[in-house]
Parts: sequence; C-alpha cells; structure tokens
Amino acid sequence: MNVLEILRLLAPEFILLITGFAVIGVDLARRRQDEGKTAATVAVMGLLLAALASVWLYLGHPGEIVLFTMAIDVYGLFFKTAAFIGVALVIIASVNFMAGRSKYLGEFYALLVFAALAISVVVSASNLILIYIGIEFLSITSYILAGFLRGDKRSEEAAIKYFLYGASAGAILLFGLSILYGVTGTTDLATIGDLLLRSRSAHWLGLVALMMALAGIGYKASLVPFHQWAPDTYDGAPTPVSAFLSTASKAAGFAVLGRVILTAFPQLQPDWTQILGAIAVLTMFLGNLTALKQKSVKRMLAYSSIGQAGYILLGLVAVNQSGNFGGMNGLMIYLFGYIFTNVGAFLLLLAIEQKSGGSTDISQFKGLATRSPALALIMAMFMLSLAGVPPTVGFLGKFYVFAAVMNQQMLVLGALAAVNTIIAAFYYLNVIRHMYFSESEVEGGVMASRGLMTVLVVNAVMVLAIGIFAQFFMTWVNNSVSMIIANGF
Amino acid sequence: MVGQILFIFIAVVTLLMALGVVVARNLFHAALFLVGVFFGVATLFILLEAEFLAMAQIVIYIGAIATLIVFAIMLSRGMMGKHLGKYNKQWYFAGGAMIFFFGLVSWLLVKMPFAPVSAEAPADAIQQIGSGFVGHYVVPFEVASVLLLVALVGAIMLARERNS
Amino acid sequence: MSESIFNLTWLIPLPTALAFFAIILFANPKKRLSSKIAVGGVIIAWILSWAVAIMFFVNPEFTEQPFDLAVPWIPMGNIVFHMGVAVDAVTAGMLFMVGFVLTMIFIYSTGYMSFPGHLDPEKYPDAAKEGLDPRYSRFFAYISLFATGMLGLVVADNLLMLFIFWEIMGLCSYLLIGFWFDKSYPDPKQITPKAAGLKAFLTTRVGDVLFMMGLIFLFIHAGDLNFQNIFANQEFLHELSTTTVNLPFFGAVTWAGLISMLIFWGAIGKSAQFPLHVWLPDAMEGPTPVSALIHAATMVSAGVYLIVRMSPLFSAAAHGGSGVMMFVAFIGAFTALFAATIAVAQKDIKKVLAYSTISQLGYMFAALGIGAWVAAIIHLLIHAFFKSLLFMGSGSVIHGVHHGHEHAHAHGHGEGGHEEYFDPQDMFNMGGLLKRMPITGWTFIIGGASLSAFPLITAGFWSKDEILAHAWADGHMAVYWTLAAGAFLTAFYTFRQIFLTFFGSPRTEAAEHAPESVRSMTWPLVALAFFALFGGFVAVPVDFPVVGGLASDFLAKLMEMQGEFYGLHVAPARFDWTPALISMTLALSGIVVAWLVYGWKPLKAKQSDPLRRWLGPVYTVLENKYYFDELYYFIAVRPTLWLASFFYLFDRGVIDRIVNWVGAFNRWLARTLRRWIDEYIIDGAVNGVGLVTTWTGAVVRLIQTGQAQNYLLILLLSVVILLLLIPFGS
Amino acid sequence: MTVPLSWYLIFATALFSLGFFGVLSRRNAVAVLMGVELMLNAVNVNLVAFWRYLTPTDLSGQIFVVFVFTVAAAEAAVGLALMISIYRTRKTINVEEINALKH
Repeated sequence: MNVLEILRLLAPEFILLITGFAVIGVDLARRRQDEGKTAATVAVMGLLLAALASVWLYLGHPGEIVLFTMAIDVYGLFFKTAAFIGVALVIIASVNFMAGRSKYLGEFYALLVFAALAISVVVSASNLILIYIGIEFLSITSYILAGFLRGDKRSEEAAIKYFLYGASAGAILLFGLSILYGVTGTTDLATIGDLLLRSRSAHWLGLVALMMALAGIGYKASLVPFHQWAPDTYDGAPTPVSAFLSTASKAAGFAVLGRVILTAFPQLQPDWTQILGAIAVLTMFLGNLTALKQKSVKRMLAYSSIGQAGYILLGLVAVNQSGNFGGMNGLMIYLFGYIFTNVGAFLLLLAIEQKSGGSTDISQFKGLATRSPALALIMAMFMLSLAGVPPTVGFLGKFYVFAAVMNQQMLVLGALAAVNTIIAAFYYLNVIRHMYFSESEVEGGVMASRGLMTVLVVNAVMVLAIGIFAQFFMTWVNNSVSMIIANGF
Repeated sequence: MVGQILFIFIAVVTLLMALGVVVARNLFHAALFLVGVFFGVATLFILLEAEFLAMAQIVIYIGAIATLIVFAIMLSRGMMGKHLGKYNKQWYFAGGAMIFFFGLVSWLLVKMPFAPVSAEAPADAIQQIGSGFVGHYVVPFEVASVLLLVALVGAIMLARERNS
Repeated sequence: MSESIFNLTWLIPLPTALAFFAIILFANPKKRLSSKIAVGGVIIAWILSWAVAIMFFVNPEFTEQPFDLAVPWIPMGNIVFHMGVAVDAVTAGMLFMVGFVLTMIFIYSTGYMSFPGHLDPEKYPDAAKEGLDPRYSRFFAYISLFATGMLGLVVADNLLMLFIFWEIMGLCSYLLIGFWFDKSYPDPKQITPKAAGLKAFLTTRVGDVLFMMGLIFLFIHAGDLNFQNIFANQEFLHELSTTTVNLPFFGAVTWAGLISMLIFWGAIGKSAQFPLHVWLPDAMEGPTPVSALIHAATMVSAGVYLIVRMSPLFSAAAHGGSGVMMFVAFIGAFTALFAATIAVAQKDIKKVLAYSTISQLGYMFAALGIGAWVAAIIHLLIHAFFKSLLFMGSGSVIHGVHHGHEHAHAHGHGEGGHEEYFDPQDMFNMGGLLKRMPITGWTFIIGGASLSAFPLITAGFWSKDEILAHAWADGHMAVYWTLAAGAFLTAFYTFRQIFLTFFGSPRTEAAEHAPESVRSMTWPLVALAFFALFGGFVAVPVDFPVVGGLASDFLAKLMEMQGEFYGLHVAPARFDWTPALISMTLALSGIVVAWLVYGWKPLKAKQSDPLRRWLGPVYTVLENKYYFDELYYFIAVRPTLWLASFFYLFDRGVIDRIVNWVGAFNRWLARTLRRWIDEYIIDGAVNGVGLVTTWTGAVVRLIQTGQAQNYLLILLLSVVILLLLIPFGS
Repeated sequence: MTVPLSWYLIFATALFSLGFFGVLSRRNAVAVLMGVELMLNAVNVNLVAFWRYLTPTDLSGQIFVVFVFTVAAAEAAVGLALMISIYRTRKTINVEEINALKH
C-alpha cells in the first residue's frame, strides 16, 4: 500500500487533523475581532469536507485494513459521515451562543473538530490499542468541552463527574482488554475473533473480557447501569456540548460496541444477546420513566436520550444474518435519524435559554405556538420523531428495530419495547401540549440567531426527508451492514 | 526461588504503599506513597525483563507525578475542612465490594488456562518497540501525540487564571 | 381516459396538506384568509376524490384489476417496500363519502367557530370583536392536516402507509379534542378538554401498539404489505392460516389468527369498541365540527375500514380454525347493544350521539364478523352522512341555545343577578326548538329518522336492514337478536332526543330566545340531509318488493364484485319477510315508545327524566356508563397505587418504622386513598401516569443522587453482577 | 521465570482493587485521581506479565503499556486542571459536595 493510497483512505482523518490546527491558527490571528466566526467557519468547512471525503470513499465500497490498525470499511464510514455532519451542525448553531460566554472560542471549535477526529479513529479501529486510545481521546476531549464554561458551576460539575466516571470506566475497560490480550496473545480484533472461535474453552474467558469491556464502552453509549453520569453531564454541560455528547459521541460508542462484539465475539452471540437484551430493557424503562418526572426540558431530553439508547441497542440484540431484518440496519438508521433529531432538540433549547436567561423549564414552552409558531412547529417535529410517530425518521428507525426483534421471535422484548413507546409518547407529547395548549406565562417571541435557525430548519427537514425518502437512505445503510456482516459476523 | 522471594517482597511492599495512598489523611503523604508504588511497579517491570518500560516508568511517570504532588499540596491547603473525615459515607460498603471484587477477579484469573511459553525476551526490545511505533502502531502513535496536544491545550485553558 | 384520471389519485391528500403548511407558516394571523385557504384546499380534494370515485363507479370492470401506482420506499435487503396509491371499489366508495363530508364540515366550521362562550371577552378583545375564536386559524390548520390523514389513509395501497396516516389522524384528534384547552367546569368531576384529549390519545395508543405488532408480523411473513398483493394471493393466506406459533398462555395459534387479532385491537381502539370505548364520549369536549368530522364520519370509521381491508385475512384465519371472526362479531354486537343502552340515559345532546356512534360502529363490526362484507361497507358510508348531519345539527342547536342564553342575559330576562352554570348541551334545558330553528330541526329529524332506520324512505333503513337480513339468513341468531334489540333502543333514544330538543315548549329562557344558525352552518345540513334520505338507494336489494325494481343496487353489486377479487364470497342475503318485518316493527315501536314518554306529554321545565322513575337504579347505572371509568380505576390505577405505597414505605426505611407500621400505614393509606380517589376517579386509567411518575420519582431520588462516587459504586457492582452471570460450568 | 504468572495477576488485581477503593471512598478529588493512577498501573503490570509469559517475541504488550502511560498523563493533566477550575469557583474539591446536579 503506497503513500497515496493511505492518504486517500485516511483522507477524512487528515482533513480533520489539518482543520483542527487551522482553526487554532486562524483564531490566534483574528482573536476577539469576529467572535470566533472565522474559526467556526473553518471548522465547519473542514468537517463538511471530511464528510464529503467519507461519502466519496464510501461510494468506492472499500473494505481494507490501513496501516494495520484502521479498518476502512463502509460500516465505519457510515458512522463517520453521520458524526461529522452532527458536529458541523453543533458548531453552526453554537456560534451565537458561545460568543458571549467564553473567550476561548478558537479552542472550543478546535476541540469539537478533534472530537470528530477521535470519533473518526475509534469507529474504524480494528485493534485493541487503537480502540483504547481512541476512546480515551474522545473522552478527554469531551471532559474539556463539558467543563468549557469556566466559572459556571454547572458546567464544571458536569465535567468533573464525567471525568471521574470516564476515568474509572476507562480503567475497567483497560483491565478487560488486558485479559483479552492475555487470552489470545494478540491485539487485533479479527484475529481475536478467529482464535476465540477455534478454542472450545475460550467461551467464558471471552465473556470475562467482554463484561469488563461492556462497562467501558457502554458508558459512552449511556447504557443502564453505566448511564449515571449522563443526566448530570448533559444537564450541566453547555447545551451544544450536550447535543454533541448525546448524539455523535453516543453513536461512536455504539459503533465500537457493534464492531467489537461482531468481530471479536461472534461465537458468544447467545450470551451477549441475553445480556444486551436485559440491558436494553433496563435502559428503556429507566430512561423513559425518569424522563416522565422531569420539569426541565433539558434534563428530560437527557433522560430521554438514555431511553433512546435502549431502543438503539435493540438493533444489536436482534442482530442476525437475515439481510431483510438484520437488526444492524435498524440500529444504523435509528442512530442516523436520532443524530438529527436530538441535535435539533437540544440546540432549540439554545434559543429558549437565551430568552429565559438559562432556564429550560417546561413553563418556558407554554404557548410557544402563538409566540413563535415556526420554532414550535420545529420542536413538535423533533418530539414526534423521538416519539416515533410517522412519517418522521424516528418512526423509520423504530420500525426497523422492531421488525428485527420480532423476526428473531423475541416477543417479550418486543412487547416491553412497545410499552416503552407508550410511556415515552406521554412526555414527548407533554412538550407539544404545553406549546400548543397552554397560555403563555412569558411574553414575547423566542428569537433564534441566523445560524441556529439554519441548523434547526436543516434538522427538521432531514427528520422528515429521511422518513419520506427512505429508499435513498436505506440503500446506503443496507450496504454498510452487508460489509460488516461479511467481514466478521 | 530467589526470584519468588524477591517478587513477594516487592509485591508486599508495593501493596502496602498502595494502601498508604488510599488511607493517608495527609495528601502529601499519599503522593509520596504513590511515588513508592510507581517505583515498586518499575522493579516488577525489571523482574519481567521489560527494562525500557521500567525506565519510562521512572523517568516519565514519576517525573509527571512530581507535578501532581506540587498541585496536590498547593490545592489541598485549607480546602478540605479539617473536621471532615478523609472518606465519604459509603466507604465501608465500597471496601466490602472491593474485597469481593478482588476475590472474584483473582479467582477468575487463576482459573484461566494460560499457557506460558518459555522463550527468552528479545535482546533488541527497545529497537522493536521503536519500530513498532513507526510501523505496526503508527496510527495509535499519531493519535496519542494529538491526544497529548489536546490535553495540554485543554488543561492550560481550564486552569489559566481568570482576569475578570 | 379513465386510467389517466386514476393517475390523479396521489394528488388527493396534497391540497389539504399544503393548506396546513400555508396556514401554520404564513396565514396564521389572518383568520378569514386561513379559513379560505382551508376550504379551498378541501374543495380541490373533494373534486379530485369525486372525479376518481365516479370514474370507478361508471367502469365496474376495474374491480377485476384495481388501479395501483407505487414507488419504491424502504428497501430491506432483497425486498423493497413500495408506497403508493390504489383505487378499488372500497376506496372509491370511501372517497365519495369522505371528500363530500369533509367539505361540508369545513364550510360548517367557518360559521361554527365563532367566539366561544367559555372565554372571557376582556382577555381577547380583538377576537371577541371579530366574533371569531382566538385560535380560528389554528383550528383550520389542524382540520386540514386531519383531512390529509383521512384522505391519505383511504388511498394508501399498503398497510404501513395506512398506519402512518392513521397515526397522523390520531395526533390531530388529540390536538382537536383538546382545542379548547382553557375550558374548565365548576364540577371538578366533569372531564376537561385537556384531559379528554390525553385520554383519547393514550387509550387509542394501546390499540395502535398491538396493531403495529400485527403489521410487523404480517410484513415478516409476506415481505410486502400491499393490499392487492397480499389479499388477492390465496396461496399465501392459506399458508398463513395453516402455520402456527406458540404463544405464552394461549398455546398454539395460527399466524393468520394472531395477526388478525392484533390488528383488530387497533380497530377496537380507533373505533372505540368495547372495552376501549371510554375515550369517545369524552372526546365530545372538542368543538362540534370535530365531533362530526373525526368522531363520527371519518376517523372512527377508519377502524371499520381497516377491518374491511383485512377481511380476506380474517376469513382465511377463520378457515384455519381461528375464532377471530367470531370475536369480531361478538365485540361488534355486544358494543352495539351496550352503547345503545347507555345512550338512553344521557342528557347531553352530544353524548347521546357519541354513544350512538359507538353503537353503530358495533353494527359494522358485527357485520364484518358474520361475513356481511358488503353490508358493512354500505352501512359505513351511509352512517357517515347521517351521523355527521346529526352532529352538526346538534352543534347548531348548542350554538342557538348558547346565543339564546346570552341574549336572555343581556336583556335581563334571566333570574337576575348571578346565575349558576348554564349547560347549553343539556337537552333538559331545551324544548320547542323546531319553531325557532326550523332548518336545523327538520334536517335533524331527517338524520334521526335515518339513524332509527325509519322504514323505506331513509337511507339508514336500507343499510341496517341489510346487516340484519344477513345475520338472519346465515343463522347467526344471537347476533341478530342482539342487533335487533339495539335497533329498538336506537329508535327510542334518537326520538327521545328529538322530542326533548325540538318539541314541546321551551324549558328555559335560553331555548326561548335561540336563533337559527347562520347560512354557512345550515346549508351543509341540507346537503347532508339529501344523502341521509336518498343515499340508501344505491343498495336496495333487487328482490325487495316494489322498491327493489325502482331503485338501484349498483354500489352493492360493485362491492360484491370487488369482494370476489379478494376471494370473499359475499353474495347478498335473499330477501326474507320475517327479519325485515321484525326490524321494521322494532324501529317503529321504538319511535312510538319515545313519543309516549316524551312526545305525548312534553316535559316541563326542571322536570326530571320520567325514565329515572321507571328504571330506578338501572337508570343510574346507565347514566354512569356502567361505571366503566371507575372500573378501569380499580383494575389499572388501584394496583399501581398499592405498588406505589409499597415503594413509599420501602423508601422511608422499613426497619425503623416496623413498630408503628400498622397504624401509620393504615392512616396513611386511608388519607392517600381518599385524596387519590377524589383526584382520579374521573380520569381513571389515564391518570395512572401521575402515579407512575410519583413512584419513579422516589426511585430516581434513590439512585440519581448527584454523588459521582455513588455512581461509580453502582458501576463496580454492575461489573461484579455481570461477571457473576458468566456460566463457568461450560 | 520462577514466579508463576498467576502471582503477577493476583498482585495486579489487588493493586487495581486498592485503587478503585480509593476512587470510591476518598473525599478529596486529588486523592481520587491518585486512585485512578493506581488502577492504570495495575493494568500495566497485567499487560507486561502477559507479554513476558505468553508472547515474549511480540512486543505488543509493552507497546500497549507505553500508550497507557500517555493516556494516564493526559488524563491527569486534564483532571487536575478541572479541579483547579472547580476550586476557584467553589473553594472546595470535596467530591461529595459537588452534587448540585441530581435526580
């Protein structure tokens, strides 16, 4: 493999690396003159370019290991594209919000770009060492982002909790990986899969490693019982960062989990199906029931995004060889749509916070339909998508995931998930109810900056468009699935 | 036989010092114990014929941890009320859970059928590690360097004096 | 030529969808413009619908090869899921009805949605001055979106799209029931619009989830959800009815049985059948056009439409030995009678109609359950005409009485000073309105006659008679007699309503001063009355004496041919004098009894219902709707309550309280129960959510403590538990 | 190589457990961070022992350890910076008192 070939296959990563440095450089040159607009522009351009590069790579249907440790395949490229777009949207929307709140705007955007780079590395990692270092890279970047508003008690608390949790979970993950290395003598995922497949006694050895790794990866995806940092951190972190953590970062967690269990532990499927199934049920019930209770919409979204993780995990639980209801395609389209929906929902809070001076209490949404009809409609769309009401993308994802679960005849799991859909509908609709059925307690419309409005409209359009033009997107998803299944599973 | 006695000695001393880290009320003492643990681990690395790592452990790690000590002393002055204990409310529960965890995991590890091979450690280990960084593990190596850079930038930004 | 007209089918739901977006985004502040956009949109949709429907009616050969136009939508591996539109005889019939009824209701709404009486005019000075509802524009946006949902559902060519539009309608229904969310009543037990909307949404959601599970099972088996592809494929249906699946508790059932049962529960929820009927009467809290539109003519009948579509599967399931058809018949017949008995003791003019709707939908399900496919469809279509007529008539009456009340108030005719709450929907506050509101009155009487199946001259007679004839001819005697008893009650409560409302002398000042409604409200009534009278002449049995030769049965013929295409054997029942005479007698005697009780000697003001005296406790039971809300409270809410109290105790620390446990528990339980009963007895199951919230609140407080080290301890314990789960034996 | 592999593993587990105990029970955030360092060191012992006993010719295990060093250093830097930042705002780094966000 020559240098040009490596450059081509790792183009998204190189683009992001250069972008990251460029953002810092630009910001140093123009500090305080434009409130970080130039830096943000450079960052967004870089991210979109990287997204384009991954789509371009994707269309070539690659399936190779680059530089021994990076598996450049359509599976990883799918997640990269989704994450890059998600991060770009977060940056566009946060320009106005961050300008008054921090002096270090260049660093903020650069960190987001580096976080995207971390995701990009980790979703392609096919080696234990790279997985570990990628996850830690993403974590450390996220700690800094969560605590970015220096002097803001909530932001700092969010960061320190995330840090303490992440460092401990990282150590447990590392312990598990070391056992895996001890059992197989290699750090390469595919080789581990082969070795475990051949050895009869490897069954429970692999499980020990898997259980520990589950904690270290599961916390990124905020799966119960490794979720407890999430509500506090999402609540306290600067809202754009919460949007990032609950979507792109979570997607990376799922991508790693999927790759690890499908390439390294395919022979343990009966075991992890049961365990992940139980985790999914716990995650859904805990997230949804707790979200019911919340008065602050930001915290409600934090819990709801835990509940959503439960549905997403169902796709992995029901993963199977069937090309039609494979589970993995459900997981991916669910995540893809979820990124747009949840980024949108969190970012819409920016406008509400701006108006209320920081509060996202449900009372701030009362009568929004009369005060700001466009924002109310967009929020309603996000809520409906999260609730899984057709024809939004949320419905599409749920449909695929449910179909996979039912196809595997996991009737109890399907029924429990269905019960959760009902519970979740209640609190999502509660927001709509307040926007449309209540008299305003606050006077005056809610203003969204131009960047924020652009992002919200893009997200709302995508939420509908993916649902309606499902053909286009699902062809894309199904291809990605066929690749990972051919690779390891 | 000598090796075994040596191992037991180092292991026991290291674990005692680790215990010191978690029980010392004075943070400065805890940090000194931590340095001790690092030394102990470094000697174990030597026992395992990983001289490069032992060196790295002493030079880099302890060097970095010296900073930690300074910070710890600087920060801890007066910030923990004297009347407060060093442990939080759940410490006895945590202790019990940790003992159980230790028993379970060590039992698991002992039960695992590892098959040691009796080969010599390669003489050119340092060279091989070096070529590993630019060869097989070049991507993790590059990622690690970016990670350090990001951590540095972030740490400076977070810890910088506020001039409001 | 005709083919090219069918190509327009996909356009049918579009105009109203565009109207929705136009109003929400641009025309919201301009009320008159909004209503014009909405009415314009629906009229275009109406023209398109009729063009397609009539084209189908004049070319019956299309039943052999229904029109279908689809594009690929969701790919799933080697299967591609298509979405598209289809037109067969059922669709054509529905389009004919839906397009017209929608338009009438939109026009009616422009007049009806004047400034509502429960609002304080000082709070909305502008709206009060224009005399329009402050959220006038939004109302038209919602009903436009609703119209899109209904039209889309009718033209959808597959089950998934049907489900999607079904959900859109459910959402609109929720929004519209709660439209006057700021309304509250002096009686705290009376359900408010806000609570009613929620109740409707959650109750129907129970059915929807089961529906979706059935849909997914069907998809997994068929690899397709297109109606024509699945239901005209006899081999596939046969296979589905012979393969079985083992279920917990139920044992082995056929796939066809399981899927049709799950889908039927969707219909039970949407069409408010027993035992999920509780939401529909409360849904009357919505503005009256909404009741007419959603809760009589279109959305609730979507459940029947769904089962009509699914009939080939149901009949295959029945052939495979599954009792699902019997279940449908039982639920339908039981609901028909059950709801009719409740309607007898209601005093709210709209509640009577609500229960009557539940009852009539029961007739349709009963018809589907006994295989009277054609009769069910025709009753569905005709019922929509006369029931929307009745609802809009009642809206006109309410409007009139309300205005009368305000008039009486303004001119000091009232008792003077503060008056207690006046309910303009209470029939005992009316009387003699025929003189004051002649158009409303006469059209209402026509609609009522049709509902009562007044022999020969009303549409309702022909459609209901067909169902009864079928039940008789096929030997379903239990169904026949249940429905016949229902028919008697139907005639009785309908004319009870008519006599109480329009005859006798006014019982209140308000009724005395009630004016006739505006023209935009009255002429839709006249148009609908036409269909309520003559609509039945599309399905007169040929062998019916005298009339059979004069009128036509083209629609019945058309549906019959369509049924053949789907493998349903739906030849009409031969005419038989016995059931025809029985049902005519029952209908007429119902009317006569109503006249004897309410018409002969009209009630005086403040006089209570004579039925109350005669029926005694039975009347109370009926008045309270068999205590169904309360029953749900006991079976769904109470257990939750017990659980909550258990956790509450747990939370407080059982050990140190063990000494005075019994005493404290009893006192606490008694107090809490009393409080909860007061608060929740009305809303029943819906408010169980509140309890679950309280309970989870306690749990959350236990685990989400805000202490990072607590979280880490749970992390450690979770890892330990996961490690302990490993099966070391192997 | 007279020492059995399992001795190293038991030692590492003990070190890991002690570190985790520190994380779970110390009030001072800096002390908690020290606990994390202990845990990472424990895993390093694991990795090196596995390398020496199982795959002495392939140096992946040792390389893994070097990466863990890097991560530990970066984590310590960011963690301490966060603690300084918190200390400035709240005048405390008692982990128990940082609990404004809950339920």
